Amino acid sequence: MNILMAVLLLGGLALAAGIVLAVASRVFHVEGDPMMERIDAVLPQTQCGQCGYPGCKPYATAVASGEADVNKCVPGGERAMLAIADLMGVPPKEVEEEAAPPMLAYIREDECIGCTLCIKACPVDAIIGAPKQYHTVVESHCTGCTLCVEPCPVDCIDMLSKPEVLEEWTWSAPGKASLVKLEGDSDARVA
Amino acid sequence: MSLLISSPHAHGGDSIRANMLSVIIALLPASAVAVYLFGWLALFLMMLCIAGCMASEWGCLKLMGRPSRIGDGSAALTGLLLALTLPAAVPWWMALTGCVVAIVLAKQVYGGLGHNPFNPALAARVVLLISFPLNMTAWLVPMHAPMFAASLPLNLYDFSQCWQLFWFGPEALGKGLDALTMASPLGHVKTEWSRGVGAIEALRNYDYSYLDAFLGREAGSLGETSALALLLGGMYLMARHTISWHIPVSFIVSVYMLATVFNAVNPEHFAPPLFHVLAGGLMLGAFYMATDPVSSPVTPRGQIVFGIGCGIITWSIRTYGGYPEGVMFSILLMNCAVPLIDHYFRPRVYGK
Amino acid sequence: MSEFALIMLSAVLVNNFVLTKFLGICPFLGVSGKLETAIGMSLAVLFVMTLASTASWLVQEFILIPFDLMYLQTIFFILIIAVLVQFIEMLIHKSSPVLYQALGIFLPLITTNCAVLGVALLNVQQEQTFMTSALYGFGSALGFALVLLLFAGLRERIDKAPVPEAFKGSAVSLITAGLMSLAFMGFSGLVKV
Amino acid sequence: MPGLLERLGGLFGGGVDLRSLISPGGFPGGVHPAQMKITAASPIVQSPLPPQLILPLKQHIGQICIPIVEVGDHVLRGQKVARSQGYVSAPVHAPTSGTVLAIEEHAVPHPSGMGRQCMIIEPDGLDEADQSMPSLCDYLDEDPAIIRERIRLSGIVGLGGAVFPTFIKMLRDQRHPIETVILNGVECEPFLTCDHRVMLEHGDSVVRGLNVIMHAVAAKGGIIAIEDNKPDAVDAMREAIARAGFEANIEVRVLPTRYPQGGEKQLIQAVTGRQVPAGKLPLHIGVICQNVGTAKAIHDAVCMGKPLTERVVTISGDAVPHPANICARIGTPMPFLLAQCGLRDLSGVRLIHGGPMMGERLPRMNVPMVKSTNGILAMRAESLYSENAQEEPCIRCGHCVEVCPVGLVPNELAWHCRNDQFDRGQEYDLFDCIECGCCSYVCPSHIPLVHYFRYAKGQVAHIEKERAFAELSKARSEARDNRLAREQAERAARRSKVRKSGAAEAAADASDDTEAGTSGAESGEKAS
Repeated sequence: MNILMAVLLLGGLALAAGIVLAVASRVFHVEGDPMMERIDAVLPQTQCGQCGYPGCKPYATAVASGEADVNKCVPGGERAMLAIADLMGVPPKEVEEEAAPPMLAYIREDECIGCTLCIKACPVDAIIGAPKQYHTVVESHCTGCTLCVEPCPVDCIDMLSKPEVLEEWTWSAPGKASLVKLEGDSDARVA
Repeated sequence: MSLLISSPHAHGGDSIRANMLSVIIALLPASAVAVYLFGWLALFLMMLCIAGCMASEWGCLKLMGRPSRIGDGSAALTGLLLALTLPAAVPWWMALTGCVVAIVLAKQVYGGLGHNPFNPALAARVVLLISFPLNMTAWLVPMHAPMFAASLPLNLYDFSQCWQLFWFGPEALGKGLDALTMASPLGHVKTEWSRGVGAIEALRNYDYSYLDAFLGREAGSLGETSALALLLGGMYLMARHTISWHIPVSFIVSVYMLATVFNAVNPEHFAPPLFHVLAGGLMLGAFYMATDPVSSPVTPRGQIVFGIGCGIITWSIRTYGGYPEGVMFSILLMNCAVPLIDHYFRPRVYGK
Repeated sequence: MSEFALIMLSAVLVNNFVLTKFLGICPFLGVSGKLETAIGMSLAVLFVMTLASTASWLVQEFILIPFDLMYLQTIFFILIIAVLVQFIEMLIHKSSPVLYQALGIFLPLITTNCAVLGVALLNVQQEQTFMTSALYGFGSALGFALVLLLFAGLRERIDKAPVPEAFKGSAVSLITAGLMSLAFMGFSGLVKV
Repeated sequence: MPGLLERLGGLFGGGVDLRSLISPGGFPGGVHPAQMKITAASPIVQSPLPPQLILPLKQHIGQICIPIVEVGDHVLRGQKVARSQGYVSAPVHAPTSGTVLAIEEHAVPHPSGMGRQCMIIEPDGLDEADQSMPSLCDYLDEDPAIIRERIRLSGIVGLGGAVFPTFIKMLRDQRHPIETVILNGVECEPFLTCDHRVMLEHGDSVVRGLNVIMHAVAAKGGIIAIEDNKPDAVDAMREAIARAGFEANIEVRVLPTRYPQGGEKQLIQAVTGRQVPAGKLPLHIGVICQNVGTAKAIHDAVCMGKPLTERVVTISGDAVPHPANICARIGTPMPFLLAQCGLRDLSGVRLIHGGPMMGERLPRMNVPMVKSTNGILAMRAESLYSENAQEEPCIRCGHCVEVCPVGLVPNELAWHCRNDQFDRGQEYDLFDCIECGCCSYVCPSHIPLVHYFRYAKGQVAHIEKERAFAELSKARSEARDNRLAREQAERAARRSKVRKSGAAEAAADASDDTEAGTSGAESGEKAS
């Protein structure tokens, strides 16, 4: 009798709780998962495919669903990895590949045959030109993803490192060696 | 290739070493009083603690393969401070344990100088107090204590007696620890309080005198007894700008204010404010422990909050708590809050 | 009135759940990495513990005692707490996505948090009234929150410090908690309840 | 008395002076570095013309200028050789008559040691002036707009070191009438004495220049702020004001010496007692601030028709045998100036562009002096603090908090910057830092705090830029995806139509390639 009472009470309470939770889950239902968007926002959007996915958004989707690791974005480097790991709430993982210094694609125009293959390959429409015309890269749009190099049948696309300019120079962290060469020790006697 | 170097290219010449050194110098008067009161024992204890802390520091850094920082004087300072907070009659191994705890557990584990959240000397003292409550509350009768003027149980200026006591304990002298010790004013008040005797009455039957407390002729830890010596050193530190006035002043003033208010409400029951200010480790704590730069807030407003917090906790523990003295606990407790204080009490930014 | 104040003071400082009863250590270590998360967790715990102590008191008084089911105390309390936590999780998810994000996995973890169950059981043990049990739950949660916030502040600093390799992470955190616990011993005897 | 106090302060604690306790007025914080004004009594000497002048095409904050003369052209002194581009800009003038040898990249005074477009001019030694700009002696009768335009055309920028184009600061805004023009004769940097000497030797020009500014912005009052370590300058300025008869509305304000009192916002607080609200400009509280050197340049431009082609430079430092104040043409190579002061062998010497507190160490020696050059310090490598300092752990002494004139918590801020927590850094008001260097100056642990702040500021800017570029790339990528999808849909629709009508499918296939190519190009052009 006592056992029956206990089972009934516990069962009853559990049932009531279950109903309350079921109703609550209906009332407080939340739409969608903003995680993919948030991950996409921290990716560098080079669309380079070095992560093994065809672009930044597919990679973001894969990470958000837990399919992909957080450390696959090569151009994003450590900063992107940390940001994604933070968003996903998982421990950071070392980025395996070192990001290359920022590059720009450059088409040697006199060699270009105007095949438009590179134009089709460019994920951000940074190459302009018409069939049988020279193509050229819009520098300010090029992400340096190198996707245009492979399709070129005459190998006239070079990846050049981005020129350093004074305006974009920033201080490196204290104690880190920089490329600044100091005069005054070796080549003295200027005047 | 060269290192990129930013301005400024000039420097005021301050250094960690100079800071530590000035605190050690500021502690000289209190150390001298300690030797005056506790003779050779004080000297043994201070030397042991300084050596112990420096050795621990050296060992830790060696073990971790980090460059030695013995020269900056921070370990020596921790040792001296620890010694000054210990009762004169602690066994040598206890003091040494304190040194190891202070340097290893409270400092090097956190990454060494600059990273310890708690004052190492106080952390060590609280570990000792909780591990060895008996020894840590046995106050040796000091030389020149007025009430024992006629019959001192032990001549602390006698080298061989002190040597025996220090290394082999009171048993070596054929005496029990009880025979050599007396109650500190705070301890006495607490005991009487628990028996239902008011503070004024307790002080009366203790033969308490403000002048003795100010000069330091009373029982207590090595360096905490003389408010005068500690004040002198504190003034020196403030004049040298090693510490700012914010923490000591807000600490002492808040204790004083609280005591004044409660003493005014019930003078028989609550101890008078001046007693609180002169008693126990308040001066030592306020000028040398709470101001430990590493474990105290950096902003002036934060320092005031910190000092007031210390004051309130100190008074509360002294008055209501299970322990007779609360300075140590209050500083450690406020040390916990330092990151939050620093975060929430920043100076006003120009134009904001 | 002063009885209530003493209960609060005792629960917050003297008999602090984390530092003197050593309950709720898991979230104490787990959610203290960042101050922001710690604040969120504190709020959640404050909410859950107060509700849990009152709910469990009600269950105790109106189900367990009348039907003489004291031996099912633990399982009943766990049920109640689990439902509460689930409910609150949904509520937060709907109302404050930011807080939801901040709490992450730790909100469901409160379910198995011994502090919450502890406060329910201690209430029964101490034979509190409805009001005092609510107050005790709130006070304990406040104590938890206080210590969690202090600890989170310290951890933010310690996590970036050059801690020796062997002590990195939970080792140094536990040492810090230990030292904090020693400091909190200063409050012992402050309130005799 | 001040000297005694300083020595006393130095005795008591590194760098923190007792005087800040005595005179709590003015701005918060600050330090009292050793003055080292060894050239204070050296009269300004005129530098001879160097064999070559190197004229950077950007010597101001803003857009780089576009050269308007060609290689081989002959130019006259004061002739505009590069026009400004964009609003925030200042044109460049030929410092002397001669031939344009080249327009090429050349090292400029910059901490990076990098180069920038410069015009190299070989002087012909005649120093013929371009007389095309008339003087506006009766400037009080001129419309303020004309005066502003003259100042713009004369290439005048803030000569205190900020090099912000001066005419922009003098724009009149009806909502914010300017009440006071503050002339900054503080010169709080150690070593530097060029403003001091200008006030002593060109006092009349300075006062007249201030009057021009007051007229241009319709300000009623002018204040010349001078620190009390330059009593002779105070006297000189008072006399000049009396000579010009401006006693009624121009006054000299003597301020207790403290670094960084010469900072614009600090000076405004020291003089007016008010702070410029965050995100606002001094003009919003009815004040503008100009350097005394700028005032002189304005006087020369307006009253004498001379564009900015020369300025006074302090050459000092422990490696310089004969420190001096030299008036030199802009573009004069620094080694040429140093040689005049007896320093020819530059081995083991470090050049600092500006004063020791805020000046930049120059990795290159053969760089020209520019409009912002108020001093060139040649220091022995071993005596340069910043090169020999060893960073030690922060002991949280809080001295940096006390001396920060902005009210930051430098130690915490540097900690976040060091750990690359830039959002935390911004939460700790990283961008309010004026890089005055007080924190580094007093730090007992020798932490290069300013360096950390600069690093973090650069990183934040870099990250912002990358984010903006990523946004753009994302938009372009999405546009492309949409276009491809649309084209595919269209093609599919057409195909089915073609199939229905029974026409040949080959035609559609053949046109695929060309279509994609041209449309890609089109959209690319549209977007660019």
